[in-house]
Amino acid sequence: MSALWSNERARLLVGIGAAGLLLFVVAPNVLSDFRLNLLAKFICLAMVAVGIGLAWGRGGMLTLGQGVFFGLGGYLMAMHLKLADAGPDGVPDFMLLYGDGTVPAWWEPMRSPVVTILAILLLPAGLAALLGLAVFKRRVRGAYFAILSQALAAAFVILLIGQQKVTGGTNGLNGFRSFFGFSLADPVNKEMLYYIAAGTLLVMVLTVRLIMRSRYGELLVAVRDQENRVRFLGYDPALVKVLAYTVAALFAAIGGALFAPVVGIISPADVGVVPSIAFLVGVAIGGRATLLGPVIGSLAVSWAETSLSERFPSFWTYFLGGLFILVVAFLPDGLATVGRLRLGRRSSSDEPAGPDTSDEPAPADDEHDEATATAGRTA
Amino acid sequence: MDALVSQLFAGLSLGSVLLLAALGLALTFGQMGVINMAHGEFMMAGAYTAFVVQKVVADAGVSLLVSLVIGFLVGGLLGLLLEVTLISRMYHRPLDTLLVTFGVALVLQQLARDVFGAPNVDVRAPAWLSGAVQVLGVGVPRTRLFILALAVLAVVAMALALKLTPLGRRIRATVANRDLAETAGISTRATDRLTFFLGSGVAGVAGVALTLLGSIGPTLGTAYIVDAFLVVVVGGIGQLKGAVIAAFGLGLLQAGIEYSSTASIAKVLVFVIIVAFLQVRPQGLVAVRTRSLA
Amino acid sequence: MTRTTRTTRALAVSSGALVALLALSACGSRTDDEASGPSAEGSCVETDGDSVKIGFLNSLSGTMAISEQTVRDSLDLAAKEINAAGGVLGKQLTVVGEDGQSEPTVFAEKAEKLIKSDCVAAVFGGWTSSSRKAMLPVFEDNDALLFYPVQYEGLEASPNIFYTGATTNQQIIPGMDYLKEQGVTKVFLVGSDYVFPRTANKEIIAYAGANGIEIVGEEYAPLGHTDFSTIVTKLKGSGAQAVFNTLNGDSNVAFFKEYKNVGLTAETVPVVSVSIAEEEVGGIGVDNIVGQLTAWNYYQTVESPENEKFVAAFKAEYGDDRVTSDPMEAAYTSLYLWKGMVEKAKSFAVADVQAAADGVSFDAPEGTVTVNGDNHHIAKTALIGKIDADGLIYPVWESDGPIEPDPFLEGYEWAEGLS
Amino acid sequence: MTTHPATPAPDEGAQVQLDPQALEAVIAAPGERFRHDYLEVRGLRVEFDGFVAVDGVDLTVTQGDLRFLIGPNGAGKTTIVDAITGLARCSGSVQFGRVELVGKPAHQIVRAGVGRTFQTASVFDELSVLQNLDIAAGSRRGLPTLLRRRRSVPEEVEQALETIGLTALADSPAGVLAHGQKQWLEIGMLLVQDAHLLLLDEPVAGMSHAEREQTGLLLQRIGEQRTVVVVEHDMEFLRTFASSVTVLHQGRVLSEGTVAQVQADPKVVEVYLGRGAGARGSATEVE
Repeated sequence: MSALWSNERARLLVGIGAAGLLLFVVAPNVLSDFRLNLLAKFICLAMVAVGIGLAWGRGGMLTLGQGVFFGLGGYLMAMHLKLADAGPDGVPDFMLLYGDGTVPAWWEPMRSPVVTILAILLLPAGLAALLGLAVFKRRVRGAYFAILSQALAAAFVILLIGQQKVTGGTNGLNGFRSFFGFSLADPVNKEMLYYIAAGTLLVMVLTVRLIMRSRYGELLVAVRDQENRVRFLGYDPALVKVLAYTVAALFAAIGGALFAPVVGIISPADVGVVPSIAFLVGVAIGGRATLLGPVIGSLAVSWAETSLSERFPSFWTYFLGGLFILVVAFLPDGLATVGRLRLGRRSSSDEPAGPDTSDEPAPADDEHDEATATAGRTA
Repeated sequence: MDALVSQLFAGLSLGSVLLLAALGLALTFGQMGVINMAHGEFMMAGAYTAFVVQKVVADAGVSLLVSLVIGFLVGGLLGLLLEVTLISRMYHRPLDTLLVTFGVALVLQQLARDVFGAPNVDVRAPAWLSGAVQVLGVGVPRTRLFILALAVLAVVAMALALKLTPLGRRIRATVANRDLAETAGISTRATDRLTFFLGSGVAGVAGVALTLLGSIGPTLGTAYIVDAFLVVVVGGIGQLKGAVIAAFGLGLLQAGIEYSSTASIAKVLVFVIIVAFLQVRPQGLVAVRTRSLA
Repeated sequence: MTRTTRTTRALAVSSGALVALLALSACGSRTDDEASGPSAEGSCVETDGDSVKIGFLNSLSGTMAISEQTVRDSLDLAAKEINAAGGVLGKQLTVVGEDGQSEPTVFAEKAEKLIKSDCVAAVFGGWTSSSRKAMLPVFEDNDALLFYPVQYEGLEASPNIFYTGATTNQQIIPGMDYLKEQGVTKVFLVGSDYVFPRTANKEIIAYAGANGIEIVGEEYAPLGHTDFSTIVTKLKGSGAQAVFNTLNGDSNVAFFKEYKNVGLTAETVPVVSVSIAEEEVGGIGVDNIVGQLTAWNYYQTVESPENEKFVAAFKAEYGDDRVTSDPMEAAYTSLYLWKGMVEKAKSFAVADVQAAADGVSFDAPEGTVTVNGDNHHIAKTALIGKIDADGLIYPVWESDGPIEPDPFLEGYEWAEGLS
Repeated sequence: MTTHPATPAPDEGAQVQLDPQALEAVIAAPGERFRHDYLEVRGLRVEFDGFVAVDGVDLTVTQGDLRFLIGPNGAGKTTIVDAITGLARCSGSVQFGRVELVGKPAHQIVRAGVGRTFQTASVFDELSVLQNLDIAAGSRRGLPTLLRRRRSVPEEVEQALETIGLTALADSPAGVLAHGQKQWLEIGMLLVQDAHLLLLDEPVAGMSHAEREQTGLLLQRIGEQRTVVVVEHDMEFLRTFASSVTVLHQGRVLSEGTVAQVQADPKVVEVYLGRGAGARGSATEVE
């Protein structure tokens, strides 16, 4: 036991060392400023993927609405950056152009960097916790949860676009000059932003590793595979799920918060239904339930999209769509698990748990209306 | 009064569009538990079918009627193809079908772009559908009435088919209890395929109908898919009745809020109301209480 | 042992973030440290050889590809023509094309790539306001040039952007002028819910207030909205004599079909649209929109030798069934304007081009256009057009000569306090 | 409808054995603890969309009793278990240890000492045997404990592993276990979960003869201290191990008593061998 433990620890240290070397030494030296900044953007997206890996891969919650939390984090950060650029008591440029030239009261707290960071860490996670409690307590799950989360993303975008005076509408928030006092035009600061993003991603991956290996991590998998069985062991599965969902939301929010200064814009186009699903693509291809699959998958897809789509826009869509279809259909554990020996039957999505009801009476053949005939077989 | 009546019609009309879009889903998602994100693209295929048919059949009226039939077949065959190649392997993984069919949707959209070009195309409405008729003192567009009628017809046809035909009985038996149906000599595989064919076919019909109202482009389906799923979820799984009530309910709600505020606010409010509603009734409007654990 | 392990690990994981933060404070430069201009390191544009690189950045995939592909086509045509005629300052143009994927962030990313990695002398492209807003800081920070070819909502003037499409006083206001001339006193506003329609309508309302026109309704539909029965019902009941339409994309199709179906026609209640050009007419269906009005600065039917040449060249290049439209023409013109600026400055350097820009003019297909050196927009003539049964748009009214660009509407009394 | 999936029974000579000695360690607690635990069901009624699955059932099972519920398909056996454990909505009264269970959420019913197994063995396939038991043992753990990894095997889990003879397979994924082993694992989970009322739904389905024997003995021993209700079709198993039997038919209690009393009841004979046998296709279940 102890040998295994130290062995595992050695592997962990080697892993951290290798990732650190790659992210902090190799990448900055090999890549140009432009490419490094691009990598920083991909890393921000990968943060969302890490959270999805936890919530979906380990927890079975297929969330099609992570864009909401990503967007909340991004917009909160962007609000601060806009206010900081405007100076004390200043009004952000777009409000002067499109609004009535005054800063709404709910923007004001974001003038403070401390409040902003707290808000980024607490608001989206808090919202996720509330939403999760409401939804999971009512045992809304599986497809219902997925569709609901998607509707949430759709509503969020319409709201953002419609409130142009305070959200910048379709243009979103952009044109940031500085990041907590550091000029964003300076390549050195952009590089530092990259380091922050890379460090944050590393911390997130390690956090997920801790979670996956904790008792809670085991419980989460149990809830994913047999939610009702867990309930009949005396746990409240809703609480188990809420925690993972909240962590995923937190990661997405942090990703969004760093995305805004790295890319220089956060707009509804980054947070809607389609980007929300796009977050899943890398996770699925990489391997949803593994530790590194989501990160590597997400980074790889982002990279491939940038380098392939400009040359073959049409081919790229077929390629990505095709790969996605094949992986999900025939390799549900993703490319990360290719070649790994699979033990036992794998039920990756949340099948109805618990008993099959074989002594339920067969419904009468045709007397009743459809009501009786259509029972059963729901997710 | 006029405003009330015309809004009532606007709501019913929107409801009938939602219903047409959701009806196929009520079958494939509701009865089979398959979350087909490519459903919208089957509608898109139906719409392009109308476009192609009109190239061949000059008369707009004839081509519309022909398109309804061919659109059904095109949608149905696409669905059948999808079922046989992918979905049949994934019945025990409903969430993965969602993702796979999303991938299929992406590919189909790109295919439409490459085949028909990115710009929208137009399908002419027949003369007998142009203009409005007076109903209760309000001008109602004939196209809207046509779609309302089509939606009602489709629902009635599907309900009757499920209830009266041997196929319908097989579908219901399979849905109710797969193993028992199997032992009773029903080929559940064939039944699955037929169900999927029917559901996707209805999507094709919906697509043809939509050419009367809006644009025909590669992304036509994406505008409807979220709403269509919400109709099925609100209506209650496996329930034609629920889907009908939900579609018209949501249509009236959207139109009502839109009239007194704006379309954007209406859309957001409707979403919020749906989320709140599902808090109260997670099983939807019309639910079958069973021991299943959904 | 357990304790120590955890501590070690915690240290290891947090060190990364810590190092990054420390490094940031150590060698980052504070904004207030120096007022240094961003282009400290200088541009990397190669002008020594016999060619010079320029960048075309348009969406070739995604929802905007429909429109932006046509702009790319006419840019390519202009580049080809210029090269055939000897290039710019004797140098052939090498085009680096990029796909903006209809996403603002991608536009920002690709713009940076074109400037920093490809070292292009100027970038041409962009369509949506959000793509332009996303690119603006990139061009300003790197002191590079963008030529933006689409009519937009105004209220912007960057030294690093040349706006070759119309600003509001060259399109929206002439549209209202026309309606006023026709004796219209009640106007209904319908638009997509985003920045252009909202800004345009704000200006229209101010204009209407000053010109005795009543705005009888103002409705916005979410982007991609496809059900217009409620909005059209409101419109019909409003007593409007004309409609000013700033709807975008697919929504136009649903709107006009609904419009026609409730029995409204161009004769009874005309619609002035500002986002429907020649290539959109086919998708909406000529039947549904014939006789309706548009406000632009160019139509394929403009009669001039320059336009005949442009249309002929375009059709020869891309096929007889293709049409030309305002944004395409503005893009085509933008490349020639840049050529004019460079040749006047005898330099490709950004500062030289900016300095030389004022007064550069070009006999464009739409008529003669002239660059305004103060706001980097161009003076152009406004044309109200009517959609004909052949799918083309024919001018029915034009402004008295080119209108000076006024993106902030400073020359209009009624517009005071708008921005 | 076939009730038993045709799962091959594990090899007869399998090394896996139940270990009654270890059981003693698990349930060594003084019998006092269970003294006042008895299940009292009154007027239980479950309705599915107009169909009455359970109609006014009364049931009393005391500590030390090993009660079997039998009846043809559709009699409502599993539904009763579902209702007691909060899975199916019901009306009436279910009390265990004088605590009313009806209306409580499932996880709280479990915390009141009620444990159950499912017809199709439902263990967490992807988790190891050890992890399965550890989760079962841990519903009262706080968040700080949950968020740490398991440093050692809890004592009751170790003993349960021995009891169900899976010590050697502790680190294998539960998914690879043979059918019978999964059933045992479920029973093990009930033990570590410290359930005072055990509701077992067809615990020996798919087991070999030897395994049934062992399981029966195990249940008998557990039943001495705790309240055990078994839903079972296997008549031979029932005859060997049941201390009392309740026969259900069409949602009602048809007969109740010892095995001999029930078998002699003409109503039971009628239901099982009369029209019921052919129509329901359950003749095989009666032997």
